[in-house]
Amino acid sequence: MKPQDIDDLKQLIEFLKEYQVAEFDLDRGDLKIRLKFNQPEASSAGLGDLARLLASAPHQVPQAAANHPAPQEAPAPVALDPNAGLHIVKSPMVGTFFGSPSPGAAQFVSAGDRVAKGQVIGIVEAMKLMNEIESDAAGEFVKCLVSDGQPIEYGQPLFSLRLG
Amino acid sequence: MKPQDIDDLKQLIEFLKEYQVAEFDLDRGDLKIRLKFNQPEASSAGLGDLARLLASAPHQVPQAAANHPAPQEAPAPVALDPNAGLHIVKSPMVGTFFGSPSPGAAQFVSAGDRVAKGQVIGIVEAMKLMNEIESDAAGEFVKCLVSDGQPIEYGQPLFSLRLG
Amino acid sequence: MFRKVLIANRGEIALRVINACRELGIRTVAVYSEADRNSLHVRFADEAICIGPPRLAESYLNVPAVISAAEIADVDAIHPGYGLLSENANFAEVCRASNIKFIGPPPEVTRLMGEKDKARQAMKRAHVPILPGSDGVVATADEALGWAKKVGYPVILKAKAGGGGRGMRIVRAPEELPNLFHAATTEAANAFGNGELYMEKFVENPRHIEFQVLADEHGNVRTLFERECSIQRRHQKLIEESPSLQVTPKMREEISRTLCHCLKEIGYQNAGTVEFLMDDDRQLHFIEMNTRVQVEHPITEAITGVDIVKAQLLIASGVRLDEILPEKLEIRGHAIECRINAEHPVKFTPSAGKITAFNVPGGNGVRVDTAQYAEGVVPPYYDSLIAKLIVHGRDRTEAIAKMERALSQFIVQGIETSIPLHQAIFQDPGFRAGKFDTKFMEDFLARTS
Amino acid sequence: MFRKVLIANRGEIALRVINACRELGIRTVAVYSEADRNSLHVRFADEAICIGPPRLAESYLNVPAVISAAEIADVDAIHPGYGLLSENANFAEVCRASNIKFIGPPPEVTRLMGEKDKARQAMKRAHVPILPGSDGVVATADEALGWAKKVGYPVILKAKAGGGGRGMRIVRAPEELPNLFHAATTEAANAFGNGELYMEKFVENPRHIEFQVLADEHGNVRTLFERECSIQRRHQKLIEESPSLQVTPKMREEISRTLCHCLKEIGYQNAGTVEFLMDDDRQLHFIEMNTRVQVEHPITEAITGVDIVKAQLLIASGVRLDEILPEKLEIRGHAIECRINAEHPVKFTPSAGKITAFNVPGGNGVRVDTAQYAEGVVPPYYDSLIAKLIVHGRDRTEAIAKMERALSQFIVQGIETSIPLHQAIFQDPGFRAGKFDTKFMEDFLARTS
Repeated sequence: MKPQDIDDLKQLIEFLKEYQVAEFDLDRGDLKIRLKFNQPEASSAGLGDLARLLASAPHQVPQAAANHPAPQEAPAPVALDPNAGLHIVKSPMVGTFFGSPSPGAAQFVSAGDRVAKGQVIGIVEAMKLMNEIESDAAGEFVKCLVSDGQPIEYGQPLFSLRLG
Repeated sequence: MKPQDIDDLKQLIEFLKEYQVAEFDLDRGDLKIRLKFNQPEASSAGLGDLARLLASAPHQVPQAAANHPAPQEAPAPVALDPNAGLHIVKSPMVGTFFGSPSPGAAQFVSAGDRVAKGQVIGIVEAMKLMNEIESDAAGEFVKCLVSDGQPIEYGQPLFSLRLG
Repeated sequence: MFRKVLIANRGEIALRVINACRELGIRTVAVYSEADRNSLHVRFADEAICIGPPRLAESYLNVPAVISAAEIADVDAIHPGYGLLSENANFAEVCRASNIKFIGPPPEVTRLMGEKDKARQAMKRAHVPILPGSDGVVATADEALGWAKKVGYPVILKAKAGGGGRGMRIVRAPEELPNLFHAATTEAANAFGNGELYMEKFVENPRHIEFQVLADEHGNVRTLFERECSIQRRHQKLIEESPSLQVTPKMREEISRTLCHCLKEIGYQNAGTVEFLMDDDRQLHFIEMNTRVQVEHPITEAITGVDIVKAQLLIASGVRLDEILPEKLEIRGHAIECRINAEHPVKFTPSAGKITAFNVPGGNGVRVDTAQYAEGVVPPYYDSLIAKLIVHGRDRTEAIAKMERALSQFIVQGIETSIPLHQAIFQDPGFRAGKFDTKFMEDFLARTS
Repeated sequence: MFRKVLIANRGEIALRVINACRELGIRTVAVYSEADRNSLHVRFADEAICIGPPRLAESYLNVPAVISAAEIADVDAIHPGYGLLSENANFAEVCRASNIKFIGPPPEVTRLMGEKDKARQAMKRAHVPILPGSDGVVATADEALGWAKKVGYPVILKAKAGGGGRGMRIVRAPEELPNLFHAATTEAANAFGNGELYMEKFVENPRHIEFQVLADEHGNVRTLFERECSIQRRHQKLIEESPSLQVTPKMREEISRTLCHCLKEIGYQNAGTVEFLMDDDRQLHFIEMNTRVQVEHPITEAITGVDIVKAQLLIASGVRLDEILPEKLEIRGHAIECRINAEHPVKFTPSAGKITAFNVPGGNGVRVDTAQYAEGVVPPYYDSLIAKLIVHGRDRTEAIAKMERALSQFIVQGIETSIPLHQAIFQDPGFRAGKFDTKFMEDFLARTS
C-alpha cells in the first residue's frame, strides 16, 4: 500500500467515524474493504437510553421568521449523505446567511469554481453586521448547503468543497 | 512485508484503535487484512450503576430483638464462599430458627451426619407454630449456617450438605 | 409514637409510607418477594425481609409470612398501604391478636364496610344520601323483581362482597332480570365465595366523586374535601383531581357534616374514602367506602397541606385529630394526578420489563411518587402502576398546563407506559373544559382509535 | 403576553425558565454551547440554537451570539436566568436597542445597583438601614483613615464594582490601612477594571439574610419575605431556608415597607433580592442588591405559593402586580434548599464527568430542580451546581426531617457531589438548632476535617 492509500483510508475512516457509520463494505475492482465500528449501544444493550435519545434527538433549528425561508433539516443520516468525502465549511457564528455581497448581486461562488483558502464565499449577518465567511481550505466548490436568508447556528455546515 | 509496510500497518491499526473500530477487513490483490478489536468491557463500565448498586446493596437482615443473637452477615461473594461446591438448604419461610426440637435438647443433626432426603434438620417458628424443615436432598451434613433463635427470611441459607 | 413499623406493601406506596415514617423518626421494615429484591422500597427501608416467591399469594398476600416478618423484626405496627391486605379484616384481626397495631380502622369497621349492603344501610341511617334500592340482600330473582318495580328501571345488581366490577349486572327491563340475577350471583360466588346480591337504582354515566376522611381514636372525624375521579377505564382510575368542579361549597359543607356524624356513629378510625356517584342533577349518592389510604391521596395533600400518611401514623399511635390538622382547613389551588401505568397506551396490555431510561419531571408544583428508576425492572406479577405524577397549580388551568409540561418531560424507555394516553386526554376539549363523566374514557377511546 | 422567549442560560435555571414559559403558553428558544448539545434545556425547549464553543466567553457570555440567536429565532424577550449576562447592564441595553424585551430591571437600575457605593447611598436616602461607612468612593488611603476613625475599627474596604469577595480587605487597625488599601484597589482594578473603593463598618460573623422583591412596571412593589443564607463557604451559599428564625414579624414588616418605598423611588422593575447582614444585635444592614432571579428562589415559592419566574414573565409583559400576587401574602410552613454541586464533598474540587446513576428523591413536599440525568455529562467549563433539592414542611423540624430523608435517596454516581457534605451539616446540632452565622461552615469544616 502506498502512503497515499493509507492517507486515503484514514480519511475514509475519519469520515465514517464522524458520521457514526457502524459497518462498511467496499468491493471495487481489486479493492475490498469491510469495516465495522464499535457499537457502544450493542455492548451495553439498552443502557443509557436517555443519553442516546438526547444525542439523537432531531436538532431543533429555529423556526424562521415570517420573511425567512423554511429552515433546512439537519444533515440526513450518513448512509444517504451526499456530502460524503467532501470538506465542509462550517459557520463560525449565529446569524442569517447570504451567498452574495448584496441582494440581486451574483453569488460569491458557484459549483465548480476553484476556491482558495481565505477566499470569501458567503456572509453571515449578525446584529446588523455583515460578517464575511472565508473558506478554511482550498478546493473545488461543490455546493452551498444553506439558502439565502436562512437562519444558521454556530457550527452549522455552510458549504462543501472537494479538497485539492 | 517491508518495514515501511509494517509501519504503515501499525499506524493504521493505531488509527483504527483510536477510532474504536471493532472489525476491519482489507483484501487488495495479494494484500488481505482482517481486523477485529476486542469488545472493551470498559464500554459499558459505569452504566446502570443504580441497578448494580441496588443489586449489590448489603442485604438488610432485620435487627434482632433483644433476646436474639446478632444477625449474621449476608453470604460473602462467591469467590470467598466457604460453601462453594456444597448443596444449600434454604428456608421456605420467614421466622425464627431452632436447630433442636426443644430448648436444651440435642441438635437434629451434627457435622458429619448422614442426612436423608425429607429428614427433619431444623425448625422455623412462625406465628407460634413450629415448622419442621426437611432436607431437600441426601448427603453429608456439613454445617448449620444460622444460629439458634436467629430471625431468618424466606430463601435464607440454613444448612450446607455435601451431596451423595 | 411507634418505634418501628413494617410496611406490608410494595412499589410507590411502600416507599411513600417509608418516607412518612422516616420523616417522623420511625424505623422502617420492608417486606418483599423475590421479584422485588432490587426495589427502592427495599433499598430505602432501614430493614428488609424477603417473605416469599414472586406470586402474591405466597408473599405479599401471605398473612403468616407478613406476621412472622413483623414478629422477627419486632415492630410495633404494620401499615398495609392500599390493595393487598389493606382491607382484609382477618389480617387486621391477626395483627390485633399478635399485639401489632394495624394502621387502619378496627377489623369490625373494615368488615362492615366490606359488606356493601350493610355499609349502605349504615350510611342511610345516618342520612348520608344513598341511591334507592333494596334494604340489604335480595335473596331471589322474584324478590329482586319486586324491588326493581319499586325502585324503577334501570337497576343494578351488585355483589354484597363485591369490588372491581365483578358480580354486577345492569337490568333495564323486568324480563331480563331472572337471567341477569343468576349470572351475577354465580359470578359473585366464584369471585368472592359469596353469591349474595343487593340492588340499587342504576345511574347512567355518573361522575365518580369521593370524600377523604380522617378519624382519630377519640371520636373525632374531619373531611379533607373531595376528589373527582371520573376519568377511568373499566373501573380503573386514570386521572384524578381536587377539588371537583361540580361540587359547590354548600354541597361540600353538607356532605362533610353528614359524613363526620355518620363515621363517628360507626366508630370509624384512621384514613378512609367515601365514594359517591353524582347524577345528572348533581346529586351525590353513596356507593361504598374504602377503609385505607387511597392511590390518589396526594392531590388532597397538595390542596390541603395535610400529610395523610403521617396523619395515619399519628392517629394509629393515639394522637388526637386536633393536634394533626390545622383548625381551619382550606382548599388551596387545584391538584391533578396522572397514574402512570406500565401498559400499552392504546391496547392497555401490561408491559413488564427493564426500564432503560427514566427521567422524572421536577420543578415548581410537580410531585412524583415512584419506586422505579433507570435500570429498574417492572415485574410481570403485580399492579401496573409505576408512578404517580401530581401537579399543583393556583387553579385548574395552571394545573393542566403544568401537567402537560411535566408529562412531556417524563421519559420512560424500555417498557410501554400510559404517558401518551395521558397526553392525548389532556388535549381533549371536553376534559379541558371539565365536561366529563365516567363514560368519558369509553367515548374518548372510541373517538381516537 | 410574550409569544416567544429566548433563555440566555444553561442548566437547571434554563430548564426552570423553560418550564415557566411552557406553562404560560410561551414558545421557548434555548441557546447552547457545543458542550451542552445533549442537555435537557436543549431537549425540552421548543427550539434550540448552538451559539458557540464550550468556553463561556465564546458562547453564553457572547452578547452578539445571543442577540443574533434572538434575532434569527424572532423572539419577543430574553430571560437571562442568574449569573452569566443577568446583571450585565450593557447586555440589557443591547436588548433594548434590538427591540427585544430584557426580562429584568431597566439597564439604568442594574447599573446603579452594580455600583455598590451608589446603591448604598440610594438605600440610605430611602432609610433602608445601612452600615456606617464612607459617603461613596474613598479616593486615597488618607481619606480612608479619616473615615475609619469616624466609623470605628474594624472596617472593610470594598470594591465599588465588586462581587465575589474580590477587592475586599478587612482593616482592624489604622497602621494596617495604607497597605490593605493599596492591595484592595489593585485587586479591584485587576478584577473589575475599576480600582475604586468604599468603606463600611465590618461586622464579625454576621448572618446573611435577604429579601425577595417583585416590582411591576407600574410603580408597584411587594416583598415576598426573607431567606436565611448564612450557610456558605467562601461566599458560596450551600443551604438556604425561609423564613429566617431570626427575623421577627415586626422586622419583616418594617424592612418590607421600607424596601417597597425605596425600590419604588429607584424605579425598580421585575424580581430582585436585597441582601442584608444581621449583626449580633439582630440589626439588619443593607449590603447589596441582586437584580435578577436568585438561585434559591424556590424556597420563597414554597412558602408563599407564588411562582417567581412566572411573575417575572408576567411583569415584563406589562401585567400589574395585583393581578399576579394574592392580596394577602402569608408564610406557610418552612422551606429549605440544598445546592447539590458536582464537587468533592471534602476537598471541594470540581468533579466533571459522566453521571452513571441518577435517582432523584420525590414524594410529598420534595422538589428537585435539575437539568441532569443518568448518562448525562457535567462539562468542566461551567458552574458546579447540578441540582437544587428543595423541601417544604409545616415547620422547620419537619423540613429538616424531609431533607434528611430526601438527601439519603438522592443517588448520583460517576461524579462526586456535595450530598455527603449536606448530610453531615444536617447532623450538626448547631445547624439543627438554628444557631449559626456565616462563620458556620468554616467552623464546621475545621471540626469535621
